[in-house]
Amino acid sequence: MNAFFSLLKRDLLLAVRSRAEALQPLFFLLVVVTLFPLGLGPGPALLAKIAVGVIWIAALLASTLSLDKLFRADFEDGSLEQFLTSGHSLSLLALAKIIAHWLSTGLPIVLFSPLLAIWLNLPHEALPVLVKSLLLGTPIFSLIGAIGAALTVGLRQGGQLLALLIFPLLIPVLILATGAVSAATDNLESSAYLLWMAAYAVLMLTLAPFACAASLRISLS
Amino acid sequence: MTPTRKKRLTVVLLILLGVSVAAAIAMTALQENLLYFLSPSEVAEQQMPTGRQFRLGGLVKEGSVNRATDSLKIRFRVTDGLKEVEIHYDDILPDLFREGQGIIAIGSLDNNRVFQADEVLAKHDEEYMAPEVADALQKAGHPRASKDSTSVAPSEYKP
Amino acid sequence: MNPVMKFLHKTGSPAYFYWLSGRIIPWLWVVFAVLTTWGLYQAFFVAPSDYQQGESYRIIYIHVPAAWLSMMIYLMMAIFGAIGLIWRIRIAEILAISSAPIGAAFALIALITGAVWGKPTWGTYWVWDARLTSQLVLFFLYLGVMGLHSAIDEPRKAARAAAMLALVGVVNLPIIHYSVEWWNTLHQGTTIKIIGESKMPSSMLFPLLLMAVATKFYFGAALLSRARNRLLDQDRRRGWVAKSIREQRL
Amino acid sequence: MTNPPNKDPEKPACLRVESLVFERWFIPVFEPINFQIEAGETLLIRGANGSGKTTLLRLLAGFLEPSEGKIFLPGQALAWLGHKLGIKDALSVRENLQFLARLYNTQATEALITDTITQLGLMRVADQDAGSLSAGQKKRCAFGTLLFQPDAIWLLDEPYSSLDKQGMDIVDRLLKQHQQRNGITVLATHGVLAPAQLEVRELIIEGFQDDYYAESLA
Repeated sequence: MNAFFSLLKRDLLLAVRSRAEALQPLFFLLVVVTLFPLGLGPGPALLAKIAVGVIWIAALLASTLSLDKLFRADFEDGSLEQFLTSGHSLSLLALAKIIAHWLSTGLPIVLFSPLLAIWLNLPHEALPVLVKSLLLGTPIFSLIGAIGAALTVGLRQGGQLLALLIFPLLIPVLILATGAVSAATDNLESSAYLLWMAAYAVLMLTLAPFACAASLRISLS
Repeated sequence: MTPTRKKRLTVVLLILLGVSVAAAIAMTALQENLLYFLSPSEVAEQQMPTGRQFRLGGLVKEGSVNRATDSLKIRFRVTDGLKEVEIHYDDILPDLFREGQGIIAIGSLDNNRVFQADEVLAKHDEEYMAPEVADALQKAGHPRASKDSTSVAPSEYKP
Repeated sequence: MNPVMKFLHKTGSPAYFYWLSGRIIPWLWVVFAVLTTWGLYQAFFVAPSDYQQGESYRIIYIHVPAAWLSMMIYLMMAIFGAIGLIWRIRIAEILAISSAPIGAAFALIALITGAVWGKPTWGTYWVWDARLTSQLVLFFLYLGVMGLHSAIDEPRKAARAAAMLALVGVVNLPIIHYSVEWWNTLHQGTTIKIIGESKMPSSMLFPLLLMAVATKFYFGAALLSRARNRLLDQDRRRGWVAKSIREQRL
Repeated sequence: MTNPPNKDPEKPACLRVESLVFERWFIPVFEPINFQIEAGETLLIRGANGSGKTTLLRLLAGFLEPSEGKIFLPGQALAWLGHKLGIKDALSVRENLQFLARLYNTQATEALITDTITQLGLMRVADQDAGSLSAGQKKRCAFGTLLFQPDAIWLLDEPYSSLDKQGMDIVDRLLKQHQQRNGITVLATHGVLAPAQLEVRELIIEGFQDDYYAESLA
């Protein structure tokens, strides 16, 4: 288990060391969200209507952007080979990398979402549900995205292919989350949606590390 | 027990644990009734504040529809068998909108408790029937519309 | 070796698989041809017209079987892929990757016929109906699998990566399907469901079942033919290919 | 060093390979390979470029699955040193070694790390980022993998590449110590660079000759 924590610590240390690079997904998120009022006009009514979808799709794109780098560095400098021969369960090590990715990419998105909600005039009673949905959704991005990243790690143009692979798989999260937040805006109960997301998150938390480890073995063969 | 078998056992146990936790959460989610809309009686019960956007669902009351001649404006009442709500709408209605039809309206109450709708969705049924079968049913006194799978009889409401 | 493994191993040997599939394919084509002509005849000349949509509903006799088959093929692809991954049987890998294009084709057929059908019923070619939307997502899943397979050079590694993606996809497929259903009732109330689990009189249902079975045979024949070609291409330097050529048993 | 008692009983105490074949693009990379190494022996794999030396090592390390044939590995762990060194450029030598130590379950005590650094002759650059090191220094840093896994099977792919005289002496010393500990080592080099005064068994690999595939493998 201490290999798990030392890998987690190492990855976070690397993320802190290259702060600019680590925060790129966050800047991407802020920029993409600001494009919408510029593109569609600042009309508060319109913005309020599309706020949820815009924030969530931007969060999805931002997470995917950073997933390509998740295993690429370790693949290229040989660390992945060390993980494989270290005798530790590869899925445990993969989980450590996934958590590190979530902490360095998913969490900032959750923390900055209130700012995005204000920019897009999201009704303030929907804000708590937005944050909760992101808190549940971004880990799923990292979990499912890690499988895609593991499958495309050795490829030249892995990035675009990674997006094509995982976007269809992230549709349920997008639907549940936007359902939850729009239910909250329409003064309806949103806890059912969030519970479904939690169930999906736990399921992915259970299965994704194993799939990710198997995919890494395939990519390394 | 050799280490490999022990490792494999922990993996199986972990997966079982995770899947059962996920299933448990899903079960509780199923208990939560997924309200797509509020009925007129719920609107009355909850004294919905004016100006708060929400979805109102109900059956268009027979004879309550009157359309303005010069514009798209339309006024009708929606009922769930207990209470009624007046709805004002000023846009193109879905093609299947007619009296007795179930609808969902999205909008908010104005200060004299009239529901200003921004959007009205009509619900369809999905039966397929050869023409002669449809006529037979009509004659036998089961108007096809009433078998609308999303009818809004009050009994269906879960608080 | 238990019987299952022996069977898997036996069909696993390329020469045997090649010979066996060679014998089966003609029969599959024959049955497919018979069932299709009978089914289409029933669909367009015998089945009554629909009280609401008149004749335009008849397209379901192509749309529904194609949609069902595209989902079934994805499941088969995942199963073949799993066998290929776990027991490293090359034939299973070949069958998995050969079924991807067929599945994608049927998903596309389902989408196109769905759109063509949408025109008379809704006046637009595309309706974000629950089934059409999950059909579209299924099509993207197929593109993902084929894209990943073509992106990796070494055939065995490409097949295994694609198989893993198919497995991840098949676990998510039901979740995607239900979330899209849900999304649809959320935003549009319940709209007309094109594929009627709804009550269809038997006179309309019979041709549908006929066509559904017919398309399965098409899948069998097409899959085995594609698998044979891929196997031949992969083993072109192997002895048994030379032997088959010499004995004109290709 | 006999096997620890709780290892799987059916695994023998030696590394054996029987008629090993690996196909890439459905063509074998090398002629079928057979060999057996006992504890304490060192196997030197020689062969021209592209003869499959790295492929064989990757098969032993478990990165690749054999197309045919069998590999019998004794129970203990594997230490891998490939062309790619597994060193993070953004971390310092000390941090890299600390991580590697913890990855291989050794207690990453201060003393162990400093001792390893001195053994590898990297005292001067211990706290410099690994990215700023020369190829030879980086390679030496990667030897930490071996030092932290004394009783594993060592699999080394071209250990001498990009090393200076002093670096090569370090490799020879490590290999000697490993042999004395009855450890198994398999290393691949192409021709000129080989361990000095170390009693070694040799395996020559030839790339697959017969361009038309024999009937036997039909």
